[in-house]
Amino acid sequence: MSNRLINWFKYASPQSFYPLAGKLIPWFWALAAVFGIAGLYIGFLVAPIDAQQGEGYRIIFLHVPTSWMSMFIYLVMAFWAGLGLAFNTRLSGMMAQALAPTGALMAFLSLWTGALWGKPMWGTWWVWDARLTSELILLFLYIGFIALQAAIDDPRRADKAGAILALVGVVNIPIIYFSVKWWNTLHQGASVSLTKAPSMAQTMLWGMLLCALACWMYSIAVALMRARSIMLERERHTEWVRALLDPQPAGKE
Amino acid sequence: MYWNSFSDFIAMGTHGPYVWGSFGVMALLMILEPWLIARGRKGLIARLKRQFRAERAERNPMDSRRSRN
Amino acid sequence: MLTLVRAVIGRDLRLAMRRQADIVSALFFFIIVVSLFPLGIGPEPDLLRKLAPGVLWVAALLATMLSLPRLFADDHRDGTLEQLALAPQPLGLVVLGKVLAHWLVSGLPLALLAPVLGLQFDLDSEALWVLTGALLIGTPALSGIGAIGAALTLGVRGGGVLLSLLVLPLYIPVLIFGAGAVDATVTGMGPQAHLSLLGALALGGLFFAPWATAAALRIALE
Amino acid sequence: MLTLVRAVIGRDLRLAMRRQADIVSALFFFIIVVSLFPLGIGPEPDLLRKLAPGVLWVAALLATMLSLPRLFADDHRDGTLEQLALAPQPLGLVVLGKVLAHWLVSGLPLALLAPVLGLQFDLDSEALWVLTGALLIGTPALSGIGAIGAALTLGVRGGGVLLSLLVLPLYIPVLIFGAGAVDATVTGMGPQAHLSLLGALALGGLFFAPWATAAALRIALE
Amino acid sequence: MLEASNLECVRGDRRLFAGVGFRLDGGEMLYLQGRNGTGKTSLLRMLCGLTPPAAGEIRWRGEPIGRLGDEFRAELCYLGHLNAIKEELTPLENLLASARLAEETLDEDAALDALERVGLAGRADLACRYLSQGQKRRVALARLVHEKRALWVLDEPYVALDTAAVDLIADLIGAHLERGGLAVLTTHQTVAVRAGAVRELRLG
Amino acid sequence: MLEASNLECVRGDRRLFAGVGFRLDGGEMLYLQGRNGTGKTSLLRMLCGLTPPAAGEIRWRGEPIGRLGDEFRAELCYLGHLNAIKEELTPLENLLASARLAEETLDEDAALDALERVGLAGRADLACRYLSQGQKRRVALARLVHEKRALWVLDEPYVALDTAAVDLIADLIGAHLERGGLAVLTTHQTVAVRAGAVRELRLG
Ligand code: HEM
Ligand SMILES: Nc1ncnc2c1ncn2[C@@H]1O[C@H](COP(=O)(O)OP(=O)(O)OP(=O)(O)O)[C@@H](O)[C@H]1O
Ligand SMILES: Nc1ncnc2c1ncn2[C@@H]1O[C@H](COP(=O)(O)OP(=O)(O)OP(=O)(O)O)[C@@H](O)[C@H]1O
Ligand SMILES: [Mg+2]
Ligand SMILES: [Mg+2]
Repeated sequence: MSNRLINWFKYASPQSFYPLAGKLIPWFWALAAVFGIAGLYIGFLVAPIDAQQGEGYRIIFLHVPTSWMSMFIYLVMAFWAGLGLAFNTRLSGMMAQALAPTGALMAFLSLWTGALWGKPMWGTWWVWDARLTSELILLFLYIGFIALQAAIDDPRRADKAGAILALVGVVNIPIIYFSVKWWNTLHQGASVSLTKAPSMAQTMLWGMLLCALACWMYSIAVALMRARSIMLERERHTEWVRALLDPQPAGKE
Repeated sequence: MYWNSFSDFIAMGTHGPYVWGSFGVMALLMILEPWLIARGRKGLIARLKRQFRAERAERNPMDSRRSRN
Repeated sequence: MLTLVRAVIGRDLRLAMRRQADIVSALFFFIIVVSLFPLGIGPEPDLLRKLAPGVLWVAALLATMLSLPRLFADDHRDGTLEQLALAPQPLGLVVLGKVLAHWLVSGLPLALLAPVLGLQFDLDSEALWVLTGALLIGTPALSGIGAIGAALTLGVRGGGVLLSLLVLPLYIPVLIFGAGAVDATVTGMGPQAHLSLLGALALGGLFFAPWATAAALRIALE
Repeated sequence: MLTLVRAVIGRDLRLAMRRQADIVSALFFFIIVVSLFPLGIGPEPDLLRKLAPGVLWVAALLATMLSLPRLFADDHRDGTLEQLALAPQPLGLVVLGKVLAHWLVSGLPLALLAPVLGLQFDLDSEALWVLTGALLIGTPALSGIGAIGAALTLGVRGGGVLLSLLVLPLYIPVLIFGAGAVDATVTGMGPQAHLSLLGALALGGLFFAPWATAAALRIALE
Repeated sequence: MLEASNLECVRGDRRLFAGVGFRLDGGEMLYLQGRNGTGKTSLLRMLCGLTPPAAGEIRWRGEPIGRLGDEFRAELCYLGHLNAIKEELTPLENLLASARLAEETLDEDAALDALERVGLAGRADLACRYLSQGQKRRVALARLVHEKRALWVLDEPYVALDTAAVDLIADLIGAHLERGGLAVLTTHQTVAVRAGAVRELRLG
Repeated sequence: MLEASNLECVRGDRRLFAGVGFRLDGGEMLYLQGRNGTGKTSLLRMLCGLTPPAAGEIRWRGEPIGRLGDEFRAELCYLGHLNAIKEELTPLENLLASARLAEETLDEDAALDALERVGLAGRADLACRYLSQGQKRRVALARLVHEKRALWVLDEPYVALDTAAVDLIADLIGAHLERGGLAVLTTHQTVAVRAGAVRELRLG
């Protein structure tokens, strides 16, 4: 057990995490591409038309994964932030900072695809129902987090302040998720369209799951890329960054 | 394969603009984001290398003279 | 411990009295925002009655929020905050005192003024009671949540507007339940459910917010 | 003379860029306030469409107003204002520069963002155009009038809220004509009359406000 | 009593100082010197526990101050660049309020007496906003008159004071040291303090 | 050149001084002394035309300054208690911005040179918020390096500066006086300025 702990702490230092992340990124890209292509193939080319919603329903393959990711990334971000606050590890702040823009992107895409779906389905781009609204709030929370971190120049202070905000904002996630249950709203609850036409459910489900996996892999890859940049920037005074970028004539890479 | 023709596929019933609007924007942003990060990273590395080189040049000719403000 | 909280409240109230303009102005801001709407929207009474709970609550939110930036900024600028952080008592209690004082000079007067403004929108007496009650229960939560935002943006340039960005999303549940309570009364359903949710928010806010705020303040002073 | 105005604008824009958070946050404040109303009022699209012009204009007013206290306060606190008042150029021109810079970072982005928010309220495209136009014409007046208020409340404790008290009543004509222009479009009458009144207000504001403001600043420095 | 070892301070990209250490006992004063920007203020804030040091440790009566927490703060009196007075309140109210927030007992007579000592007798009831720069500083320093806590940390206390007031403050510090207190002080003015032992530490 | 006669200053209920007068010519310095709160700052602000005197008159080259207005201000350089620098901008930007606002020509090289003179060479690109108290004051004083206006009014310029910086500023003032300029100065520190004639005026 102590062995595992040591390993964990080893990779919790930016110095060893940096090359590890570098090695992992291409794999995640590859997985994202594979899942994405498979999911889109099923979703756009194989799955038949939905009897009620027409072809427009194909947006589901984009909308649902981004919606899920936007909530999930927030949880992960808050987790890292809390870890940083509790144990003062350098890596956690960087990870939280790296995740936020991707989360904001996902929240934005969820809103965008949702709006483009809503126009043909409900006849309007936007309604003020609980789920849509709470997703909007989620976007605001992301942006608030990013703005707060950007406004504080000392990275350590920025990390801690951001962490407090992220933890306070976590209460919003259950609200989004359960909003459909708690309030009777226009937005459909889980599985409504799935039970309507069970024959089709299998292909649809598969397409959606694959797309969700693709989004997941994409998010990890992008977050790792961003984290690597942040690491270099923040650790630019340490020896390992210097050795990496400015190898001494005598030594090797 | 579900579709009869390519133009059917593009038209998506009557919902083409909506489907392709969301797909396009999503694809665009998902390409833009890593591209921006990669570009920023390149700039950062170049800047740091320049800085390190400058510091080394400043330090090497007379190592003992190095001082800090 | 209680004496400390009382000392903080006492000092803040005295400062507020010394610049009464503040309290009065927050109230007038409330009044003006509420009165702007009929001007922007037009005078149909039916429409206005529907709007009333929403407009009053939004105005209360904004009025509370406007007074937030100064919750800690003055103490920060003149060095008092350092002294408080160096005092041997837990900073959370000091914050609790400041939050309560803030509520006394912002939330409480708003709640007491609201029924008068509600009359302008033609609300009936039951709705007015519920409105006042909801404001009385909900505004402490606003002060508590606001304190976290104020502490996080302390010393950050452009803090005032950043603050509203951070705090308003967190205020939304209060707004929904608060306006919902009045709405439920108007439409004949009871307001109990909404009011008790509001109460839970307020209690949670008053218990947890001071500690989060204290942590944020220590970070700001580093 | 023009070089002075340009120098002031340049400096203020540079400061604004240095704290970009400010610009972005003012915009988000605008967005959030606009989004709060439907939350408080409920989601009926018909009702919302009627509210849209009023809500958008009130939100624009409030967003502009929030950024006003800092128009001169920073310069005052760190002594720059004394230096400007002692400069050999007319203070009115300096103020004009600051007002224009303020408009560039607050009014202009608001006007450009408004159509997007209008979409959420289901406005049609003509109404959206008029809304944008009205905001473009009206917001300079808001900056000009606001500058007078900011100067009058400078150094006065509790200035922030007092400021809104002074300024909001003066903003009401702008609000009425601005929201009226959009309303007139929605109901089929042309917006021209409203827009030209709005233009007159803006021109008046930009010509006279700087001098009133300069006088108020000199008093504040005494 | 107060011991610092191997302190390091990093600000942004700059390492201000490293390997700074000292030891201070009852009745002794540490006189911190150094050019502008060498990190005196930063060091003082570390000693108070406001900023964590990048490396090194600070101990009070043998215990790290981080662990002591409130116990340490109960013995500490810090006076920074900023005066920590409210411009709306009068000097009297300021003194009383700051005592009450520190949960000390200070009655009105004692407060008035302190104000008289620092030469503000006629100004006790005038809002601090109207005071001159030096008078504001005097209000802040009036806290020291009845201050009994063991460790005083003073950041440029003499700034903006006239010579009479400077002597007065030096006297107050001297008396504090004679009672067995400790003081850490920075200043760019050379002022003689009647003290047992003055240790000097020069940064930069 | 600068003449004041019979000046009176009233603040609230208090008459700070009355019947104050002096005359200052090119190359001369007025050294304003007095205890805290005797009205030195108030007098300086009167001389700049920021506060009108309760009685008496101030003349510049024979004309009342109120009538001269902008003409007088074009020859005046005032430096108050407050530094008049923006915390977000760097020292370099601060210097350039303040020159541009005064419609003076100051190119970047001259500004960098001025900053180097006041010992901020390594800090030209660091936002002023991070500077130490003394460094902020130095940024404010860097304006004086290339300042050619005739009348300098300086309110406690030496506050927060270390001794090296104090000497530097004294040198700058000396050079200004040798060029035939005028200076009015308050300070509680005794600093020797290399000047032709130093007139002293004691308030209170
Ligand atoms: C801007 C508008 C919209 C937003 C912000 C939004 C938000 C969300 C969120 C957050 C989820 C994930 C939560 C969950 O899985 O339970 C979700 C799922 C979903 N949304 Fe939307 N949505 C929007 C518009 C729409 C529209 C117009 C439709 C269809 C008419 C739609 C249909 C769905 C469906 C079918 C799911 C999957 C539910 C499930 O099976 O779990 N959404 N949406
Ligand atoms: N982010 C940063 N990057 C680089 N340098 C910084 C940063 N923040 C602060 N500094 C430097 O740290 C130092 C802080 O010094 P401090 O205020 O402790 O000085 P001091 O010794 O009290 O000076 P003074 O005598 O002027 O009061 C300054 O030199 C400042 O330039
Ligand atoms: N409203 C008022 N009522 C009574 N006295 C006042 C009022 N306003 C200001 N004063 C007094 O006027 C004086 C202002 O002094 P000023 O700032 O000019 O002093 P100074 O000589 O510059 O002092 P320092 O050396 O401390 O800077 C103070 O003594 C202050 O107490
Ligand atoms: Mg210092
Ligand atoms: Mg003075």
